[in-house]
Amino acid sequence: MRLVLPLIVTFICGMLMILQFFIPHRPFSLLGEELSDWYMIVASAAIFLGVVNLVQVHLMKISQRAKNWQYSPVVLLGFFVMTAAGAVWGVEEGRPFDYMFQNMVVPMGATMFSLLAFFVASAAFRAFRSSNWRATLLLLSAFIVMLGRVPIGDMIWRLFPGAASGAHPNLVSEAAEWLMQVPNMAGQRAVMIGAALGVVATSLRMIFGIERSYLGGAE
Amino acid sequence: MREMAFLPALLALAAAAWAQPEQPDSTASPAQDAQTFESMFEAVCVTDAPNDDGGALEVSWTLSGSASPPDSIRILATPEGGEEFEAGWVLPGTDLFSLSGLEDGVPCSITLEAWAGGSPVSRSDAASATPSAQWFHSRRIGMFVITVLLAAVIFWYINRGKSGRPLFIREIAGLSAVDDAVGRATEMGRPVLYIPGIMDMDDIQTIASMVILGRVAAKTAEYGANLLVPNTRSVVMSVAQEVVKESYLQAGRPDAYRRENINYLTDDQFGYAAGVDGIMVRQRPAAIFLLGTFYAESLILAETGKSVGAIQIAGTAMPSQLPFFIAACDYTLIGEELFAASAYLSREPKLLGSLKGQDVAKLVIMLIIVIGVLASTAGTWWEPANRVADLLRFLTHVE
Amino acid sequence: MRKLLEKLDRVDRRVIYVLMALSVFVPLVFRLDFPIPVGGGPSRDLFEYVDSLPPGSTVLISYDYDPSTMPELQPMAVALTQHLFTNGHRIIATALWPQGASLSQEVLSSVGDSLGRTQYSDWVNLGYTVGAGVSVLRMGSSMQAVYPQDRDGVPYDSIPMLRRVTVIRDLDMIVCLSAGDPGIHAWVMMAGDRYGVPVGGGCTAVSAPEFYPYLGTGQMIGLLGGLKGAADYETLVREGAVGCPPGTATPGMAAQSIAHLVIMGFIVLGNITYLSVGKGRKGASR
Amino acid sequence: MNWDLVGIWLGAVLTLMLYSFLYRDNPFYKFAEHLFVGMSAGYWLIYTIFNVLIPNFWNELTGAGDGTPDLLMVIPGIFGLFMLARLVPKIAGLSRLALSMIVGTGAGLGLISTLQTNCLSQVEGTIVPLSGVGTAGFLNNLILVAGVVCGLVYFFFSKAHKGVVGAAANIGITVLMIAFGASFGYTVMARISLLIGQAQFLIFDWLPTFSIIFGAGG
Repeated sequence: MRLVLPLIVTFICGMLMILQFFIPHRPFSLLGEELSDWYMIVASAAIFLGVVNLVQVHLMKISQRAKNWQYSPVVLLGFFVMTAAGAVWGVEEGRPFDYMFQNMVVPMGATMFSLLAFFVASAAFRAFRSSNWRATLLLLSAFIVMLGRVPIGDMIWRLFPGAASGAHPNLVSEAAEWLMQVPNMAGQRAVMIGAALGVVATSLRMIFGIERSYLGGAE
Repeated sequence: MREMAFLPALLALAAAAWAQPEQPDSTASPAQDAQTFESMFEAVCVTDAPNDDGGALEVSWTLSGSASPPDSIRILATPEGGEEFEAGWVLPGTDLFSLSGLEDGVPCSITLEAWAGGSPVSRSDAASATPSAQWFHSRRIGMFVITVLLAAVIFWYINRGKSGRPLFIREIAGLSAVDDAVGRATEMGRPVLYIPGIMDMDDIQTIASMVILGRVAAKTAEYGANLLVPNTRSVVMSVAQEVVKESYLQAGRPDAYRRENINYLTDDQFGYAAGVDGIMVRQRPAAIFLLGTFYAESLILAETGKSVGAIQIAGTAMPSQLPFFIAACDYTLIGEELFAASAYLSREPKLLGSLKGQDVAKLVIMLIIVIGVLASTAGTWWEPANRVADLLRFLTHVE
Repeated sequence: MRKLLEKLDRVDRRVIYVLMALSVFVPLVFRLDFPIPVGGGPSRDLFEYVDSLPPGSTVLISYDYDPSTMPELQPMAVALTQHLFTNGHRIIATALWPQGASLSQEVLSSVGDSLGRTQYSDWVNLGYTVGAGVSVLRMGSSMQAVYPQDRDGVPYDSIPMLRRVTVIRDLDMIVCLSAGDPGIHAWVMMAGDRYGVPVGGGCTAVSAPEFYPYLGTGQMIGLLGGLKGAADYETLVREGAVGCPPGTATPGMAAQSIAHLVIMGFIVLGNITYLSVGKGRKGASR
Repeated sequence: MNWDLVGIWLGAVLTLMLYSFLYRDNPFYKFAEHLFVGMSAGYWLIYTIFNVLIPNFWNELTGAGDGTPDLLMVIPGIFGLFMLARLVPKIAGLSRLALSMIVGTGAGLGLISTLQTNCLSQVEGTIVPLSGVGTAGFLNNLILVAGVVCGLVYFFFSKAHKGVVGAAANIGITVLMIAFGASFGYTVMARISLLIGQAQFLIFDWLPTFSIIFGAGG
């Protein structure tokens, strides 16, 4: 019994969002817009759950002296300092909250993001072991596109005899552009269309209550 | 915010001043200038705004080429039984103006006034129409037909699945590896790490990931492996806790469920990546699942997972991240395979039926493409074939 | 020779990391430079469309990224803003990512001051709105509903340049600088497809392939892909208008080219060692 | 106290602490990681309150924004409380209502926008003539159409990839691999430019400050 009401709410919200796309008439378009505002607010309200969990988990880690518990105070300190600064002095530029964000959180984010340059290199070295012909194809098209996207690619091509004067002086970048325009588009489209059908099927199963494990009530 | 208070006052002043020159200069007598700008407006037509929720009209007009273009055009509206009001100002360049906030069913007549040098110089004859709300969006019929068709196919096969007829499903390498991945983790006494992607519960890939988490949790409960699920969204954390608790209940191991292993890290994409990397190098999981929506952090997680020697099963419908998962993970579910996972792992008749329905839907899409291509190819020398291609393009075109 | 290949095959990840770090830091420290040929393609399409805008157009630039993707997207914002201001257009800045609001403020005030453009008459910063595609959808029916006030709290309807922009269709063009979601998908789906406003975009090189299909179907009129797209646009803008300060994307391209070649070297090396040493050993299945 | 200088040093030290992860897990990385998790969680909490809950919910409800209290806002308010009911074990069941609202709205909006933009527009764009577009056009369109159709065949689940279906699926996965290779190649550049961004910060912003601090004496 405890699942019927939530499933009804899912059905109503799902059908409303679908119908408001096809029916512009007054109740639907208005309700469609209101619902899309409300769901944002509810999803945002949930952040309190997250931060409470974060604090609980780290307090527990400290009390139980779990492995690496010495770093839990750093999490709690960072969290409360940021939250207090934001609540007391506001979020405008130049205030402590924004200062700490610009000078600590932003550089750390950029650094984690830039780790990818290292990981892409190690992935390129190890992973593309052409253990089968498809991986070789992936590797080849990656190689051509990489060469084509940088000035050096065409420079190398022009070193070949007669290449510079031939019909295609920039053969490498043109090949890269062709790989992006045709095969890449075909592949992306196949994945997008396939995934879209997967989304349609999954959405319908959720809206009509066929898939309900997300409510924790496996039937 | 307090010191910003004076700004609106300053601006209100500027706005009022800005509006000032627009006021008609009553002393100028419009009569004698009128003839030089005779009927500047041609083909003035007013229609009810299509496909809207009512109360709106669309006015379109063309300026006759001969007269010199006016400075601006003023639109006046007089609803039946109401008095005239100024609906808006447009520059001569625009030739379409939509007017809203009117009453449905009440005819309203529109006249256009051309202004030059701060005074009205020409006035069009009135055209009128009645605003009304449409019950159906005329330009989305094609999509409506296809949506109903796809839904019908999927539900039909779900019911057929329920009737117990066995449905074949091809082998998906990544999913059949789930068992031995969890088994390996249990033998080595190392945890299983499940990463549900970084988007919220409104994202369908995250919903699909939660369903798969349920199946994986059932296995870790059965094998007795330790399951870690770090989250970057609070709603996803609560759903994950519910789903895992239910799976442990179903497997008869409610005692093994540890709520603190399904925790929230941070909403920040790279804060989350840093936190999960820390979990990987310290807890050294033997099996890692990366299923859901991923962005740039995909390779940060997959490469670190590789460095701790874990079996990695990834899956996403994000085309930009698939190459990285293919490069760094042992198995990768590509696009739709992520959505097929719940049916594949549970083998429930309803879900297998829905999968069959997706296949038939793909067949429908492929037929539309093939017929469309053949028709438009034939169309280049045999005209009627083009109409078939245009019909298919209309069906798939959505405003 | 075989011994060397075997050692290479088991090379430690950290050696690769050190080589990568050197290949980026060295060119920067010694300030190496390469010429940038701007061929046809999405970068030039965007430039030509912006160039062909009728005088006095109003363009909306949406800053849908955060500081971690600034190296690629901020130079695009600067070059675009220079181009629009020198052609006498008006700019409305919005942001579907929270930090986008302060990033847009930086660009608009610095470029605006250098070219003598003033706030509220030539540009306005409407700041951040939650709701991604849904907010864009709402702008279709009323911009003011989504932005009751601009970033500094000034009410929407008291801003002179916004007098004629009530709905999204009143805009002449939208350029979305996107680092992911919400971003170009939302603007194409909700503004381009639904309301027919021409949508151009700039994105990180990683998400560029995702948007190529939109270029194919005409749902997008141009796209700047990654640092190369930014360098392309910078070069094109500087060709057109004299006196534009040099951008930051171009010097970065030199370091990019070298690091790029080092990675390609890894791919080739990785496979040579694998083929010669690991003939017997079956590689990881796909 | 020159706050800009302190700011640059804070950023640079934390950057180096995180980069130490490339060598191996160490106390510096652990410190920076935990600090990053805590501070960014605090940042997003404050930002969500100031940028979502206050302007879109509280101002609307109490009419502080444009003066007209919108009582309809009580509904999301109630659902928000349902979500927070998870904190109280006794009434945690109420949170299912909030969950179902989020999932329902997301599923409905997801279905429509994905079907429109990721499926139908792409199908419409694939209906292209094979003749009358020149040999290059013919070849490109043929590869495009064949790639999309065979790619879809690869995603068939209810048929074994054998015989004709197997051949088409093989062509499909091949096109997919070329596409993934192309986007990998295209993406590698982006990753490097991020490292360039951080390198420029360390070289051009941080290193010069050494002369200010240590060079001041000389």
